[in-house]
Amino acid sequence: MTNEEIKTYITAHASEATFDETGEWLTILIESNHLKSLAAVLRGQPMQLDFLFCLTCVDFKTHLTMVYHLTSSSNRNINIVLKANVNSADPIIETVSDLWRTAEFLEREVFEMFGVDFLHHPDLRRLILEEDFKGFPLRKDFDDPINMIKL
Amino acid sequence: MLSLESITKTIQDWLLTKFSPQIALTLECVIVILLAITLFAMLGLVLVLLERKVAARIQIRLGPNRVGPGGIFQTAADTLKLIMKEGLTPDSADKFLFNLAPFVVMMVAMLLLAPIAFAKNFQIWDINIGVLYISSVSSLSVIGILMAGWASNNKYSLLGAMRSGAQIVSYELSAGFAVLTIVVLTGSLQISEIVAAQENGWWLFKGHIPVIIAFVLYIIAVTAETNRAPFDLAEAESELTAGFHTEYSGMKFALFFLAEYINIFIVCAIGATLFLGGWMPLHIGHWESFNHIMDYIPSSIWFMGKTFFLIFVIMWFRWTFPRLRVDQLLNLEWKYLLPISLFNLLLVTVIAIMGWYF
Amino acid sequence: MFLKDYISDVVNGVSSLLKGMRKTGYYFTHSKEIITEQYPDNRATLKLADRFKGEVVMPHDENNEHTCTGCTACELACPNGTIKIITKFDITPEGKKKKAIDAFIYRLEMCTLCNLCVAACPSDAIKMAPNFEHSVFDRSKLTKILNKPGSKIKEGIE
Amino acid sequence: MYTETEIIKDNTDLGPDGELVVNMGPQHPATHGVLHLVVTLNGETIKKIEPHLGYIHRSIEKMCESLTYRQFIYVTSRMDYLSSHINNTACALLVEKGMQIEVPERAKVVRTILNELTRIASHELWIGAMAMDLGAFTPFFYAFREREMITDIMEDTCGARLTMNYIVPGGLMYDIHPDFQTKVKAFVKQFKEKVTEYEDLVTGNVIFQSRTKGVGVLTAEDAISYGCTGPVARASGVRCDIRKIDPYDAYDRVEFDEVIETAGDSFARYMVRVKEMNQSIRIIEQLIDQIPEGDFVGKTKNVLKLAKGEFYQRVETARGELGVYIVSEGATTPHRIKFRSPGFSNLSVLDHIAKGSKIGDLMATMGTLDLVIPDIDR
Repeated sequence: MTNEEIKTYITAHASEATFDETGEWLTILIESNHLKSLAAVLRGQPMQLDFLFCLTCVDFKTHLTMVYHLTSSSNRNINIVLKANVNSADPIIETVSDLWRTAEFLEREVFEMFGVDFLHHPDLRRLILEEDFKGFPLRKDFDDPINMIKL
Repeated sequence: MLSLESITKTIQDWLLTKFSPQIALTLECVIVILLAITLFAMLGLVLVLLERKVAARIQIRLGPNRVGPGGIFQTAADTLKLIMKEGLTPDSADKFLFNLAPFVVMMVAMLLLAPIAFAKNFQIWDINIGVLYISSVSSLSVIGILMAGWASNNKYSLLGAMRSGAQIVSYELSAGFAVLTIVVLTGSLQISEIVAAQENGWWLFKGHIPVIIAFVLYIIAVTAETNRAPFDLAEAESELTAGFHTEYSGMKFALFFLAEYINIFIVCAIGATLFLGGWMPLHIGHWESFNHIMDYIPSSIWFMGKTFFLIFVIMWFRWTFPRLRVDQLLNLEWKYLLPISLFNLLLVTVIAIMGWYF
Repeated sequence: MFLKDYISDVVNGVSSLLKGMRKTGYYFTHSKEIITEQYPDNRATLKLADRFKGEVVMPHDENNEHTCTGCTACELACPNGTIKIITKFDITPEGKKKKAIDAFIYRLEMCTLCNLCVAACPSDAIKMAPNFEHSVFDRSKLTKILNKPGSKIKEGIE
Repeated sequence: MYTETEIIKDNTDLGPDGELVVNMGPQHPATHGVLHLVVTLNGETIKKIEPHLGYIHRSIEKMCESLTYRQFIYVTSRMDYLSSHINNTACALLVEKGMQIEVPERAKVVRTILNELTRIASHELWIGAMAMDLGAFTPFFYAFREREMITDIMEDTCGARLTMNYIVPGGLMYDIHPDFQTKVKAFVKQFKEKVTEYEDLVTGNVIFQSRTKGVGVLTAEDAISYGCTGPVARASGVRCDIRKIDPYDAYDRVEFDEVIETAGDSFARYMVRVKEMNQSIRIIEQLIDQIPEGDFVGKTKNVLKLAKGEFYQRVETARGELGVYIVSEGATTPHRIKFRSPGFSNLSVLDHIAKGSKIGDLMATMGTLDLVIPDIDR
């Protein structure tokens, strides 16, 4: 599948998706409330992007962006980056852990590091941080009182 | 020649000339107790050092080499350290049982010492049901371990104790059957008679293949019974941290540690007695001169040599094999060792009845 | 059939165990295979790799001169603030002011021995030394001043 | 936020259905570091495993946001410390890709050799630790004897034994040691002789086989769904070797096989790693005499700046696929950096494959997943 074919295929299923080809891989930008349906399309036939090899979040100060790196285990040359913006104040997005099981842990990590709330996540609890930890460490506005480099 | 036999005789005669028979008996008991305790302490020190040295050599290391020449005082130093350490008792433990358990384990090990013939006519108690006594008393050690595991109020300890219970109870069977083969061949339960029956050759050589099989089964079963690797499930370091003695420290831990090594010594001594002729020197058929030379080596050295050889074999096992899983351990016993030893016992009985052994 | 499998199971199992015992038995009887290095005893003969990154040192020549110009390239290159350079102004014989280092402060306890400072140094003033016995009783002793007292910069180094 | 089964404060507490809840770790002989597993047991049988992470979390991702593109590489050595060279390579490759830095051939070949040596060293350590988890103490020392030769080579060339920081954007920090080739050849020779010892002591051993065969079975579908990579996924028959899919450095010019097993159990994972060591030796043998002459580092600017955009680089570490994802705003430091660590995904599958097995099996499963805790926590 070439990028053009992928684009037409995705546009057919999710008309609001926009594309960005400046990077190494094809990047799809989608509204956060349409993310789940598009993810399901990508996961299913004929794309079969069954391997979510990276899930993370980026803080752009104005908003957070969820980034999903997808590939297919049968054809590792197809790599697609799926992005969805969520607002920083009240970040809510649908979970993808039912499509890719690995997302369960990765979303838990994003949940505690960025405070993104994943709807319908089976077990959304803190994985790394302590129970009483305040703040979201990987957000840009988080300032660690003990910073070895700044000391 | 100055042998252990003559020393004991001299002492006994001297005591009887000085005191009345009752007091002499009491004094003899005291001497024996003191000797037994000394032997225990010495064995503990020597065996732990031996184990560490054997492990080091197998693992291409040097082993203890700092305290004393070649590290021979290492275990003494360790013991000193353990004595000086505080013996902690966990808050939520059953304090009475917790403190009792190491002593139970230790006492069982001590009781087993009684019928062992260390040299010619050098035996604490030549009981006529010696073998039966050994197999019944040795199964008591599980009580101490279960006690320790339960009283610690620690989940790892409990798991370890449960494993140990299942293990010792099962392996007692095949150890018993292996011992029975010799009883069948000798026709006696008395240790001194079993040794005497091997004057013209050890049972291992006289008894054909069935006795060799019984010997192998015995070694496997007692390795399991003493909770040694590859059957060290009760303390399985990588699974249960330290198993039943997780909560023990200081001298109470040292007692468990000591008891483990004493138990190894005892089962190996019994193995040497039953299969390798105890204190009997190596005699080969009609090589009169060879047999004569062998007789010059004191019987106590023969006994100790055989025992330590078996101990070495058990240590060799430990540093070579991975640990079994708990269900595989029971599988091994119930599906392999037990049927084989039952069949083997039958075979030995046939051999004994037909008189096919040498 | 079952009996055959059973017996072959036992035989294979035992033979695999014996194989392992032969290997360990070989090492038990061959003491020349022992690889232990008795560290504090072999200190005299112990030779570390010449590139070993143990700590940052500043080599001084026989005239107590070093080549550090105090350009702070190493301070900038250091990822965790290990190096701090305090500069002063020397008066050269011609009466000009010249920048020189007053103290090259190196905090070993924060150093990750990444070699970035050495790579960044334009005048090869610092290098990594193969010293590894760094334990001291007081943490403050790990903060070192690398330029020796009274040392000065070598002629011709800008 | 925690439910009551998670952290059992009083040792006498039981789970909701009266199960035994055991805190395995953070100090436990078999978790190799500070992994904390809350294991719910029914007798000896495992009902549930919950990992609790963070005991060694240093927030490397946050730290890297304030480090320049030259500096951030040294931190990654401390992630998966057993494949620090490979981690460094990943970061260097990403910076090179982002700035279009030409890497000299010599550097590429040396990097490949060092990466493969690192892989062997990592697998050697793993084989020893894994045998130790299963109760065999001796293979550990035999494995370390060979590993010691590799660390000696590393010490000679890179100046460090574990956290090398030898690979920089553009090539290498300094040239290889003059003895490098002879020492590597000596290692290859000794390794080939001694690798049979593992066969005798571990692979062929009936106890080891019965402990690992059919234990912790991971199907190919689950391996993909859980994002497993590296030997864990390859043991389930998933082709995922980045060295084949997306060759970097000199991997496109060497011949080697991607080791695939299909059983998916602990023994298959073990076999994959043992065979992988032999493949690494094959790669080293092909390259060791072919190190081209020339520069060891390419021309780079003094201050490295990545263009605005996003960059992703993946490499195959000893544990699986390591991804480095950088969002750059055009400054000298990354805006956001994410390390996709193989251990994290491999750990997430533990509950799934160890459920229903015995405690002893957990050690085999955990051992063959080859978890390095700093890699999981980062």
